[in-house]
Amino acid sequence: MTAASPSEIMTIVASRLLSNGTICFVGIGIPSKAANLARLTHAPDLVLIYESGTIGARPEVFPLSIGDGELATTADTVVSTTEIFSYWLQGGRVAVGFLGAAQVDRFANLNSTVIGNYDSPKVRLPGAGGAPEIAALAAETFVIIEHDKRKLVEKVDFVTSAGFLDGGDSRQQRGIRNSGPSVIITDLCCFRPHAETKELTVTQLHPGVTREQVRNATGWSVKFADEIFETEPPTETELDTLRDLEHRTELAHRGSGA
Amino acid sequence: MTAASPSEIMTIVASRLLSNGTICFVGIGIPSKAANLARLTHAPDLVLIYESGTIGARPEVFPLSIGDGELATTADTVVSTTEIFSYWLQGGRVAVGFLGAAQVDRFANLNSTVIGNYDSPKVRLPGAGGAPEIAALAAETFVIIEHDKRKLVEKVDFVTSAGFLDGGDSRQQRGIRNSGPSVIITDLCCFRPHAETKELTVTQLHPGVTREQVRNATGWSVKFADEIFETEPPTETELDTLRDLEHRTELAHRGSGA
Amino acid sequence: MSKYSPLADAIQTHISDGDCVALEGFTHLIPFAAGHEIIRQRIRDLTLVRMTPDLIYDQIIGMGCARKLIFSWGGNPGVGSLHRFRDAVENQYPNEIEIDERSHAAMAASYAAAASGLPFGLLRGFVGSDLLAHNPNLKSIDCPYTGERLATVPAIRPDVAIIHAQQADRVGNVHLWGIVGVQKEIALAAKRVIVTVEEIVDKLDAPPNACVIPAWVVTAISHVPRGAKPSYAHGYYERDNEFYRSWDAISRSRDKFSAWMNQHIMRESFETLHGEPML
Amino acid sequence: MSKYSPLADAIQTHISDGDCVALEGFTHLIPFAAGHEIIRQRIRDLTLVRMTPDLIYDQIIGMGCARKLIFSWGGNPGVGSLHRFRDAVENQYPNEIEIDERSHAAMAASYAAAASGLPFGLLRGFVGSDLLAHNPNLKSIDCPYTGERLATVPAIRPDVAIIHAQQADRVGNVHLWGIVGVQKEIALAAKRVIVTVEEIVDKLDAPPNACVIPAWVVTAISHVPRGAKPSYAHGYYERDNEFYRSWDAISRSRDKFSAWMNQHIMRESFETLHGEPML
Repeated sequence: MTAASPSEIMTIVASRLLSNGTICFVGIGIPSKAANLARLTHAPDLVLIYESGTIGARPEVFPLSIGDGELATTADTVVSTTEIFSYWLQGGRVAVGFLGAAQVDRFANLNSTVIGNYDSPKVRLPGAGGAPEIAALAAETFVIIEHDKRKLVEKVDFVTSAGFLDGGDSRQQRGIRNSGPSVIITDLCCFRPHAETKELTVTQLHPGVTREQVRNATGWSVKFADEIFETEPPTETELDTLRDLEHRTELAHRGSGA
Repeated sequence: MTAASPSEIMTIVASRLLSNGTICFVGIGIPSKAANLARLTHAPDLVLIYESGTIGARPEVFPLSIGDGELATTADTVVSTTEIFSYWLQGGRVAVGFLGAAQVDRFANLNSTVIGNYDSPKVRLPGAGGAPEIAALAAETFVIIEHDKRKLVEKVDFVTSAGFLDGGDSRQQRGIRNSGPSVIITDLCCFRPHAETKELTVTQLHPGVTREQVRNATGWSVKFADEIFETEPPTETELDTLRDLEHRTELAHRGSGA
Repeated sequence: MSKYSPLADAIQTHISDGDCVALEGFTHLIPFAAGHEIIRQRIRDLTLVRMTPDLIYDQIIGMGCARKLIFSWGGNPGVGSLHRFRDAVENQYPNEIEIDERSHAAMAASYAAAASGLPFGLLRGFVGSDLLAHNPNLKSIDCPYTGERLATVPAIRPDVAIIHAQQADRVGNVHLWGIVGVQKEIALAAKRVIVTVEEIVDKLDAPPNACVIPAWVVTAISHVPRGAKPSYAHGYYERDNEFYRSWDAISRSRDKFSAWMNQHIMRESFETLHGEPML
Repeated sequence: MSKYSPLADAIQTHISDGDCVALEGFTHLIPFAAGHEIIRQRIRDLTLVRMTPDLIYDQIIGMGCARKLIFSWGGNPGVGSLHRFRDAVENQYPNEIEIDERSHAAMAASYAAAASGLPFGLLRGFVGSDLLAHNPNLKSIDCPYTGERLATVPAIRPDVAIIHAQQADRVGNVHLWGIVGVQKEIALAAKRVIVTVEEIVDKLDAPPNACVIPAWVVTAISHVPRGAKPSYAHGYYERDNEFYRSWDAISRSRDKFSAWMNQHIMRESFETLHGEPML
């Protein structure tokens, strides 16, 4: 078996953070990959909720879209999109919101709206989707993002979903009641918010990754926690399961276009 | 065939007011009888909505309760009670709200809450149920009530559901947007609100009923319209269909307790 | 991780004196067996919540378990009054009962608000009704867009919701169908949820958009066949309309009511009356 | 009383230049065929509404039919950007497009409010988000009970909603299942409703609590098998993920997009591309 790629490590590390039985509201893409990997390894009773209304989905392959038929077929129940946001997310049923973004900043604010100015953007991104409310209403959120200077920035161009805003207690001051982002997982490391300043601080490095690498790939003058953990390397089971899933997904999505 | 009883005439007259294709929100009891009679005679495409969430119910027997299984089994669809009030009634989908009450007054206000004082009532009645919103949100309402001095009163002890309040434009002044009660059907006659004062005025007498009878059975000094129509006697079809229904209902409800 | 337990245990563990409890069911699937267990356990000072309090609430109130009722229509459907409820309101017998009275639309909005994690529900409600003057909980706000005045009701978040359903699987995922009323809403509005079910199945064969309540929302579940009798369970048994009619005479007199309750609910089991025994 | 008509007639009769139109579908049952008909009829100045504008909105925008978009997520799911949408926002090509941007929860609340006859929806939404500063439609109110500040969104009441469903009966009662998104809400929110369906059946065999839209809510209905291609219809055909992927390259260049649209939508029929012809 070839060694795990940085992207595979990121997915595997993220999956480990989801404990069995957790109710998890999953964004599409890598969050969905990580959540399903967790479900197929150490957390068989992880409950996956997608904003398309599928509760308890158990897809056999990664969905390409958040509303793939695979999600509905394998779910315990499928409710309207209205209901998923009102009764389930806003109703306080979700323990972990699992999000991606185009940019994350030093205080864990997320941008998925525009690069540049809102009224005349350099790049118009898809937009908020469910993220602002997932970020504000799940008990806590995990964020997963590729480690890149243009993605991990000092200040996001647009706060789509509030992290710790300007740091300190500014999130609480604005009336947001949940605890917010508890971890940012990248392909190099994990950040966690500093207990008081809420600045994202490196707490964990993936195997073989140096502080220098992290510094060079981060858009702010990055701080490291006093104690840094080294990520356990992927187990064979984790890597096998992930690659199997990727392979099945590849075949399934290639086939369905006929 | 024996002649129609006053109560049968009341039901039949009420049924005639429902034209085919109308979307009708039906209260239990005589409103439900009248609506189903209409459906089985001249208005086969009458759409019956019950507050239990059944849309397009076509019961073979009169339901005893508003949530009888018969309603669900024969309906086009069954939605939650939350949805029936929000999307269907409040959403403006209902043309006719069909209500009963314990008391109706001179300005068509309905009482189904208490006889006497609210805080120490002589008789505690079941209460509002869906009536206040049916009365305010169906495009118009029909009210059916037995003609009795204690039921047709000068002023209701408690306004459960607003009719024309103090008459004139007081209903509009309070911000109620629909047109309100358009007819009160009793076992003696029909009242309609006067165009300006909104006082309930007799516009129609059932076969053989005298003005004197109406005066004696009404709790206020009752006015008669310039032109009074005489109710067409029940046709054989109407009476047959109604009695058939009553008979089937009797058998069905006796049977189900086994 | 089984959440199954005998009904008596579920009631004893999760309901205490003074709790706010909703046994919901819109004519259909009314959790009678659970209500009887509350009475047998002589739980006291309950705040009872329900859109359509009917016979089971008449019994709970008549047996002196309730101190307050939040409701919108309290009657014996198609028959008439609830005499024990009336006796409590009109004569404070067996005890005074406080009431918080709303309309159906307002109750539904209160439940939906709680299920949605909102402090209040918004509706076009009870304009011109005297309910407004008698219930300080009914308020209004101005629309920030049109300036229209709209009605508001506070969310209702009971300590315990009890519902009866047709089926559950072995994990405790619950499936109900037919007239589903506000059961999903009350289950999601409450802090704890007790479910009784007609049947336990290996696998719920629920249609994709059915009314399913996932096991992880349920606090405790009990297998109680005929647990909704004398109301009905769509697909299992019909409504016992005769019993509803006979209740009028039973409940009209205090003595007759007491005797009936002692015989059928307190001493013997209700099931002698309504068919096969509960498990 | 049949409401059935050919799709082209339904679009021509019920949609005019300048209308506010919502073609809804959360990945599933997206009414592509109806969108293509809008393009072929060169309807202009539309206000487009949708939670998840995807390829069909990219096409409508790219062909110059839209002047405004109310939305919450505009992308090619699992693939990336909508290049025609981006070109309109970033470069005003083929024309300037005004945007009213909300979150999913806010859009859903806007639809539900309109379906419920309310002027606004209430939610715990977008606190701390810059969306608030850029969209004057997003406001807030104080809870009359707790004093908490809550978010509000104005109701969205489109002139026309278009949805695709699996089945309808001959009268026009519509049944959809699987991921039903906000289709019932938008159908009830809009002034007029156009439905396209996969199949006409003699009798809907819908479960009791299924997502059914009664015929009397529907303005016009058209039988359009494969009318959701390249999205999918649960139980009929799968999502054409390959097409979604290939759209990225087609839509990236203005010329390539124009050529493709002319060939597949304007001149030939889309169905040559996606299988059996429409009826």
